[in-house]
Amino acid sequence: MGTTTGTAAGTRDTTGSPRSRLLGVVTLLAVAVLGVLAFVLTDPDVRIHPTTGEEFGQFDAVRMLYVHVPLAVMTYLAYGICAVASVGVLVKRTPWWDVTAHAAAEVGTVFCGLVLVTGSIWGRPVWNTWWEWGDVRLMTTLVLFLMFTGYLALRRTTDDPRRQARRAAVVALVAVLDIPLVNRSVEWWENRTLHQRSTIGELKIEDLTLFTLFFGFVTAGLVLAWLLLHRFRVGWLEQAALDHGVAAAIAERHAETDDAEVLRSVGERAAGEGTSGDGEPGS
Amino acid sequence: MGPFLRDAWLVAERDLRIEARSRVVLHQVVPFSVLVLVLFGFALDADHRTLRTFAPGLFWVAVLLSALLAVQRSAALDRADGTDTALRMSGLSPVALFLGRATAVFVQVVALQVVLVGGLLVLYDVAVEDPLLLVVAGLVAGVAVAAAGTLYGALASGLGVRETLLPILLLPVLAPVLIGATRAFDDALGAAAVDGWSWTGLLAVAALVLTVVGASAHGALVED
Amino acid sequence: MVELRAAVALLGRFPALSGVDLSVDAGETVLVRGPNGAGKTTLLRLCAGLVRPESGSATVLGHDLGDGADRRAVRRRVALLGHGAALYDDLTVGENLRFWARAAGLSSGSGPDGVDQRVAGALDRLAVPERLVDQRAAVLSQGQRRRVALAALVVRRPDLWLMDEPHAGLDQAGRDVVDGLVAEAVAAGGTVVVSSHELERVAALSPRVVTLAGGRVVDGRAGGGAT
Amino acid sequence: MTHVGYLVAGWGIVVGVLGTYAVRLVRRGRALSGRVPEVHRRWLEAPGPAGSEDGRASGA
Repeated sequence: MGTTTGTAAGTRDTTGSPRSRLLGVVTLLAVAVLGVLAFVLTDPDVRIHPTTGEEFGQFDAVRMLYVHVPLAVMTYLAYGICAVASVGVLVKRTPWWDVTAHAAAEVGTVFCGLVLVTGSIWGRPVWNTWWEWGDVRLMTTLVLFLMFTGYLALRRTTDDPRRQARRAAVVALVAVLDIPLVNRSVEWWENRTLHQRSTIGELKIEDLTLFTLFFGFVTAGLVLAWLLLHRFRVGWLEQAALDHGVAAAIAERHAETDDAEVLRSVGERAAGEGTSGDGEPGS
Repeated sequence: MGPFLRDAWLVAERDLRIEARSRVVLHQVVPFSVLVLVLFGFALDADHRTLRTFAPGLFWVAVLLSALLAVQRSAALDRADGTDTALRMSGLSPVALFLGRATAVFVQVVALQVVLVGGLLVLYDVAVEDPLLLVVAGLVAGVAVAAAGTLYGALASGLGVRETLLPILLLPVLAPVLIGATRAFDDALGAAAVDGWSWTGLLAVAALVLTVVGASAHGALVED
Repeated sequence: MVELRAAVALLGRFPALSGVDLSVDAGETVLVRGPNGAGKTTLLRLCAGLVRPESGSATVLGHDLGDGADRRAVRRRVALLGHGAALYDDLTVGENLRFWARAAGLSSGSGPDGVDQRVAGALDRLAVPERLVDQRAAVLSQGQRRRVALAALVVRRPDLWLMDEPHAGLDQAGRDVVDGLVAEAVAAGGTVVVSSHELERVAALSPRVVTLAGGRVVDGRAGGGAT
Repeated sequence: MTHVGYLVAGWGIVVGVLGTYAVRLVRRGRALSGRVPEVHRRWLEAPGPAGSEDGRASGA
């Protein structure tokens, strides 16, 4: 993120704009403040058992949640944007929606991968396992991640751009509609295991803890916004570069065919053979 | 609605007739599914008790893997010799086309299940405790698999890498179907004490959602 | 019937048609020729409503091809003989033809306009031997497939015929049948656009030749003073 | 502080991955910008001709 802030308006070959640079600076500041809040100002989660007097809780592992939970929420937001944009692709059929959907899916998948990794790292000390099969959110997020891995794989295939846009939109919509089913099925499934575990709700909530979590949401939101904006612009440029390529290819095709030569090679018939004026080639 | 169902049946009849003649699913996919059951047996190196416990899950994994092949076969029918172009030129509604293809895939998936249940009875020594639940859950899950499979088969067709892309697209979507159908079979085969009928309800919702989405999205895929 | 103005069509990102102007009237036969890769096939697919015009305007049978619903309407009224025969190998010739006839919305009744009558008539018209009707399409020769493919299109009684290399793979008798078919369609007020390399043959039945190269029409410039 | 290793790993991966991804986006954008005429980069002028600059960032 830092790279944009350093770029002055001198070069215009960039996806940055004055406003996006401001956003970048604010985002970096927010990340720094979040770091201070999460590691310096907040206390570890230590609770005293009412009867035995034993210390328990998540201790310092709770600090992982200040990044994990906001990322998870923003993952769902990004995929939500992707779903809305996918509807736009199918209804409006314009590149704008397609580029937006692709950007949201890619950024969302980066976030989703981080959510899974941070969740796993947090789960190891707290749940005493890297992976908890019975957890609804964990499993749902994993399936979502796998679905959008497929989505991005589809995006990487060479295909007619318009067809690819629609195929990808269908995949995104099916994924999003399937998610409630995944969620519900894992939830029922989990009831079978009745796994005892810590959740956010059981945290010793202090004002500062809550504020830090809230600030985490803001920060993750800013990061998401910055990444989406720039990913969109990259996609937009890719689209423009390809369109530009098409225009160039048309010109090239016109230049490379010597009409007289072609007519000679195909035979003498044809020229002036009653195309009744409608056959006039365009400029 | 009349001509519409007629068109869907026209396509389903075509696909089933082709399968009846070519027997690709019967001669290649069905043996593959039984092979999967056998391989699970080898891999688990298990006695009947273990196999009975895991039978429902292994059954549905075998169904999904075999269904992938059946779906690929179904999608391949309309790629050869310009048939895809001819279908677009025919004016056949994409919804009817989807329902027809899905019906044919459904029949094949159910046939697979029948063979695989036989495999469970013989190879894994399971006992059917609730035949009605087994049949209903199998049929409902079959609808979900056929609907999602047909949609993604059409989606992945025409891509250079379709064979490798289909599983990664299709299998995550079928995750809830796998979970639900396995739980329902747990109950039906007495492998675990769960309420198979409520799981079948979940399967029904999945089947409905996937069929409706598949039918309405199919047009966006086959149109240019 | 067909009215293209600076029509551009893309295959992926490649401008297979780079600005085609072409006008074909009802009852006219047009031969499209040109070197390989000139865009002949894409031109026919554009006219068939299979490919969306990227820019320029394209009207076929009064429908604007820029519009999705119009393209669908065009497809139902046009017969496109492509490179493939569109036959399912495991169905018989009769089953294939009946499938395509019913897919085109023809009623399965046995009256004079029913599928069976029309199929029989089409097979007769293309001189497909009776004994082949109950054979699987897989056993047909290349030329026989071509004839059956044409029969499937005859069944639909299209307003516009688009034939991509219709003579390819056919014997002399088959070529005569195709020529007869074209003449018949034109006589009935239909329009035929044929892409072919075989100039001598088509020249006999086509009063008009259009040359395509580099994705556009390169002849017909007599009035433009290019030559 | 407990669980230092876990925390360093978790936060490190998040910052590292997001930072790398952001840098790659910027680099890709710069490489592409050179190949595309400026008219396509409407974000260079504050008020875009279609006023879609803000809408384009709708994800934000």
